[in-house]
Amino acid sequence: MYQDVILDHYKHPHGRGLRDGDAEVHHVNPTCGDEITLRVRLDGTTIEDVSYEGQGCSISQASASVLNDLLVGKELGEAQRIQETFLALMQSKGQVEPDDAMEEVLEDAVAFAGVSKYPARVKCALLSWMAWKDATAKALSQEAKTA
Amino acid sequence: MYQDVILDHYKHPHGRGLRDGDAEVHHVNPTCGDEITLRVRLDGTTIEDVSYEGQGCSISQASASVLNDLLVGKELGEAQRIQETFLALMQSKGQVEPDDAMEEVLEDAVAFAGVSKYPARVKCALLSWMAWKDATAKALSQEAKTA
Amino acid sequence: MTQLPGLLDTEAIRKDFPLLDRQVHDGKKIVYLDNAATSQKPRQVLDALSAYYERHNANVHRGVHVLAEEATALYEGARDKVAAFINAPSRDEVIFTKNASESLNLVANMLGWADEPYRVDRETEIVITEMEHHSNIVPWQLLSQRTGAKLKWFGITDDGRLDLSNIDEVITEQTKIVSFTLVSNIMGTVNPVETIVRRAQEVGALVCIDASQAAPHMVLDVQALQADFVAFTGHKMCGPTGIGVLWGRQELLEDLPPFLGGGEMIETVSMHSSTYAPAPHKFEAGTPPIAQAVGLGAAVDYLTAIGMENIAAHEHALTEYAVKRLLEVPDLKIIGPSTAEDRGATLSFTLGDIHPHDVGQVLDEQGIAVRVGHHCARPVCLRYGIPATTRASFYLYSTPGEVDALVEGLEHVRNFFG
Amino acid sequence: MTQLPGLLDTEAIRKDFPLLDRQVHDGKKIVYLDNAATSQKPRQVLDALSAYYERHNANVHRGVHVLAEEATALYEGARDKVAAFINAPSRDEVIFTKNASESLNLVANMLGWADEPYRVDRETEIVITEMEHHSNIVPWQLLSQRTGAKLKWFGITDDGRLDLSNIDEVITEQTKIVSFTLVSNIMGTVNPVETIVRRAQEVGALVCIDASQAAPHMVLDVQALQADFVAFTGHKMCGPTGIGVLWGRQELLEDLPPFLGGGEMIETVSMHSSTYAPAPHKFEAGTPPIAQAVGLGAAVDYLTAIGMENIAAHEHALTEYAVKRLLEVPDLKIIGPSTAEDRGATLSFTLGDIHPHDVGQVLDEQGIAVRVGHHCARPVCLRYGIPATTRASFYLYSTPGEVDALVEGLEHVRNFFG
Ligand SMILES: Cc1ncc(COP(=O)(O)O)c(C=O)c1O
Ligand SMILES: Cc1ncc(COP(=O)(O)O)c(C=O)c1O
Repeated sequence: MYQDVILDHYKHPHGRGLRDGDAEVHHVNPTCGDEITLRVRLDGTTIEDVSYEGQGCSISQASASVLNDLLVGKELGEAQRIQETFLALMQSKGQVEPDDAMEEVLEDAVAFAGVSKYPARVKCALLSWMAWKDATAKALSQEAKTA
Repeated sequence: MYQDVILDHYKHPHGRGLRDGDAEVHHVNPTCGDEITLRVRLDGTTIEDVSYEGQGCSISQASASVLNDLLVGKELGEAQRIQETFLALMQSKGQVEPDDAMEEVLEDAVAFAGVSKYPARVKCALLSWMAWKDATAKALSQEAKTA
Repeated sequence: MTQLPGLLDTEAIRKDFPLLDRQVHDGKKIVYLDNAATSQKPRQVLDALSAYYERHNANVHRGVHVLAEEATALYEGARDKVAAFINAPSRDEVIFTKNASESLNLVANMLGWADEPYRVDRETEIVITEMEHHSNIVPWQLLSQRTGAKLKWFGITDDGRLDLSNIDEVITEQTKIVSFTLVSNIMGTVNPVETIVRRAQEVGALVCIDASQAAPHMVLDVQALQADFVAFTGHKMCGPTGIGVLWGRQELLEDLPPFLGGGEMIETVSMHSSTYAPAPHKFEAGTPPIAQAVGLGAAVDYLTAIGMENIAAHEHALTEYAVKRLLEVPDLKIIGPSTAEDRGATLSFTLGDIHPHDVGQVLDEQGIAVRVGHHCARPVCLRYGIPATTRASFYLYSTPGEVDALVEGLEHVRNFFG
Repeated sequence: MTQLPGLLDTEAIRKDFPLLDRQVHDGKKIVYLDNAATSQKPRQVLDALSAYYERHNANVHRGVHVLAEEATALYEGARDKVAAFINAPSRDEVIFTKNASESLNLVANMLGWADEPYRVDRETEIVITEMEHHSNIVPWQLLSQRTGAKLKWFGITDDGRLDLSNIDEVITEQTKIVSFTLVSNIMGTVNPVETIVRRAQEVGALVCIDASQAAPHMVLDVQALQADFVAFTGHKMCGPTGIGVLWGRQELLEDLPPFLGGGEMIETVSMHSSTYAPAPHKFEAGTPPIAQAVGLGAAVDYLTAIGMENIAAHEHALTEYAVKRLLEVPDLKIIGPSTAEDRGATLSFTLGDIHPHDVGQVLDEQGIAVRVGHHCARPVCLRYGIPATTRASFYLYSTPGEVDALVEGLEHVRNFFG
């Protein structure tokens, strides 16, 4: 489960810290106390930044770092596809062996395949991704209102 | 459990039917629906009659018949001793083998020794005896009042 | 040996049930006809219990160690099995309780503490029937006493059927909940669910079905029943004691308040307030009956492998035979339907004026286990003016030979007290 | 092998527990340190369960057949054993429930529906503590919400003890009930019962003690405790899942109203009203956890044969050793008392800023089963400003070698995330 890639991200998280954003959310995993505060900044339909701060286990921390790597700079449609692919992988109960096509989409995040075998930890891996989805929706609805 | 003596009393109950009395009680065994209505008539401290009517299993019916045999004509003190001996036998869980002394006191009622092994049936055997105790107490307290 | 069409291969099945080899009263092989009280357990269920305790035992949920993950998978796997067994639209609608009685109390208490539109109070009515088990009477009496709601009920006809002639007066616009048994545990009557559900839906009342005597014996499809809640109990369907089930419609389980509070049923707790986990966990406070759920899962597997239709056919054939044979016994009067139509394999009867206690005791001396008394359905005895009945009830391992033994036993009883 | 004075012969004892031979993660023998969550079960208990189901299984009470008499004798015999184990003045004060959570909810609900002088309402106060298991918090929060009574609690000191400095303000003339844990399930703290009981008696409040973490580990004497109610759970004390106990003082059980309604708990039922059986049956609706009670009886026999004083001494020696060894681990901080005095064999800790989930997972990979999280005592985590702890908890079969394995495992965790 603890792939080197995951440990690397945990020890040296990418893009950690809160920076300016269009929307902010705070998510908690009540069963283990993991928390994340996450902000999204959009430039039209491009994700300009995802910044975050939080506390939690290595899996939740590394997952946020990987998310930052994968989504910053992407178009929203593309980002959503990545998020859905990651979600599917995490819900696969260890049944999915990531192939090249998946690796193309998820890059470092394929390292989380092993986590999907541990039901208690899947929520940790998904925490930042759910927060991102929520924050993005918020940012878009604000934009719609002010537009 | 079904000694011939018990079956005889069941089929040919002694003293059954309601006759004049100084006090009447109605007792029910809620777990099986056995019922008895019982009257006591006293002459001073002598039991002149115990009459009864009821429905129930052979054990409860035979027990009432035996009671009538044993107690009618007795002094109250003597009757109480018989009642206590019978109660002790019924609560003995089959551990007591009636000896001559006990047979002297209980006569036919020693046949109920086997019933004491069956917790579900002990209450049936005791129904009329509890009713008698209750009715006697009632008769005595009425007497005390009118005296 | 009597052979009837539709019977199961009981010779093979009986080998699965260790207790059926039990001898009583100096070597008499037991004839176990007390299945409405509780069923015997197949080896497969006992093995599942042992395997759980010997290899996987741990507390469920929230654990990251192997045993906790395995125990959780087994416990939640049992929920999947039960959900499939009753054709539940979602596994999250299956709540594990300790027995059917807790399941029924759970429904009564959810409603007692609910807000509108579910709230039960002095303006509203609760409907049950006269043939309910005490476990489907007392919770509603308590709810009625504690909320002021009026308790009403359907009576019973002379031949042991629900008297629905006044259904429109019994179930009215004031009715909040109708709770009734699918199969009577004393008379075996199978009740007409559809008629009652249709009227309840007309007035917007919820329907709770006590399926304790149905789940072990027939196909139970909660969607086909169209009820809102269905309760049953593990120990009557080859499962362990200590486990019951309440199935409830998802939106109701979401809306209704919790009952027991404690570990497992919460989302987050502070000293000032708590929020609750989604159903089913919201209704499962504390360490659940883990091994018992696993055992019930194994029971459901066992029953499914044999086939609930086949079990129903077996019991129907046996009941037909038993009704015929019992009616040959002089002075025997069946309490309840006296044909095999729309009835389960539970037969209550009186035998002249021989008290059921005596009938049961003398049968017991012959190794035949039946139940005597009011069978936790005292209003039925009151209805028929009898103190008690003798009840013989059959299951998938029962045989025509056991019916014959019962009939012979009853002849002996008659001679004994004759 | 480390040898400490006071240890039990664990080599012999471990042979009784099949699960302790379990291997995980490619042949690693399990080191089971999750005993505060649930204990493993000795062969003697599993044998009692099998024997019950294979030879004596029947529904209890009211039966006249052999099996029903035997099952009733076994079930009621288990009550005798439990009564003796806790030194109850009367066997009729022992109520079987499904777990400790139900026991605690039972007390809360008895009081919620009680008449004066027991009645809990908006004029009255309920007292608990900040170190309670959720199962001793949520039932009182629900009772408080539903009756308007005020919920108050004792705080915790920095070293994991109850802060009783303000006891006279917390427990007042308005207090109707004080409910607290004898031993904390997260910190191991053993609480000063006498001080609390004395104050409660002064103001005439009832006392309910949650002995879930005490009954498995020390002599439990309900008369010495002077409480009114004592709750505990079977699965933590070598018994099966699906069974709990509530002991209550006889006069209270007589006076207080029933909670769950149904079969077995009644005296007589008509459609219009019912009367209730005397305690304990009044509080045991439906078919009880028969096999589970029998299993708990066997567990109590097993523990008694070893001796509760000896078990307590064993765990005390082990705790002393574990505290010493754990404090050698750099960055490890014990949450709760950091000596072995007045504490049980349950040790919670944090390890630098490595999240407990990661600690638990890496320990698991080495075959070491600990629990991580808030252990159903989230207010304690909030109190110390931590999201969770890692908890190792020992029992009569735990060894110094297992303590060593834990310490080595933690070193590995530190290197892994270092
Ligand atoms: C102190 C304490 N109280 C109550 C409980 C609840 O016990 P159960 O989950 O068996 O209901 C537990 C254990 O989970 C506990 O440790
Ligand atoms: C129809 C019916 N409902 C409810 C129950 C109660 O089940 P349990 O005793 O398992 O709670 C029974 C059996 O006892 C029953 O036959």
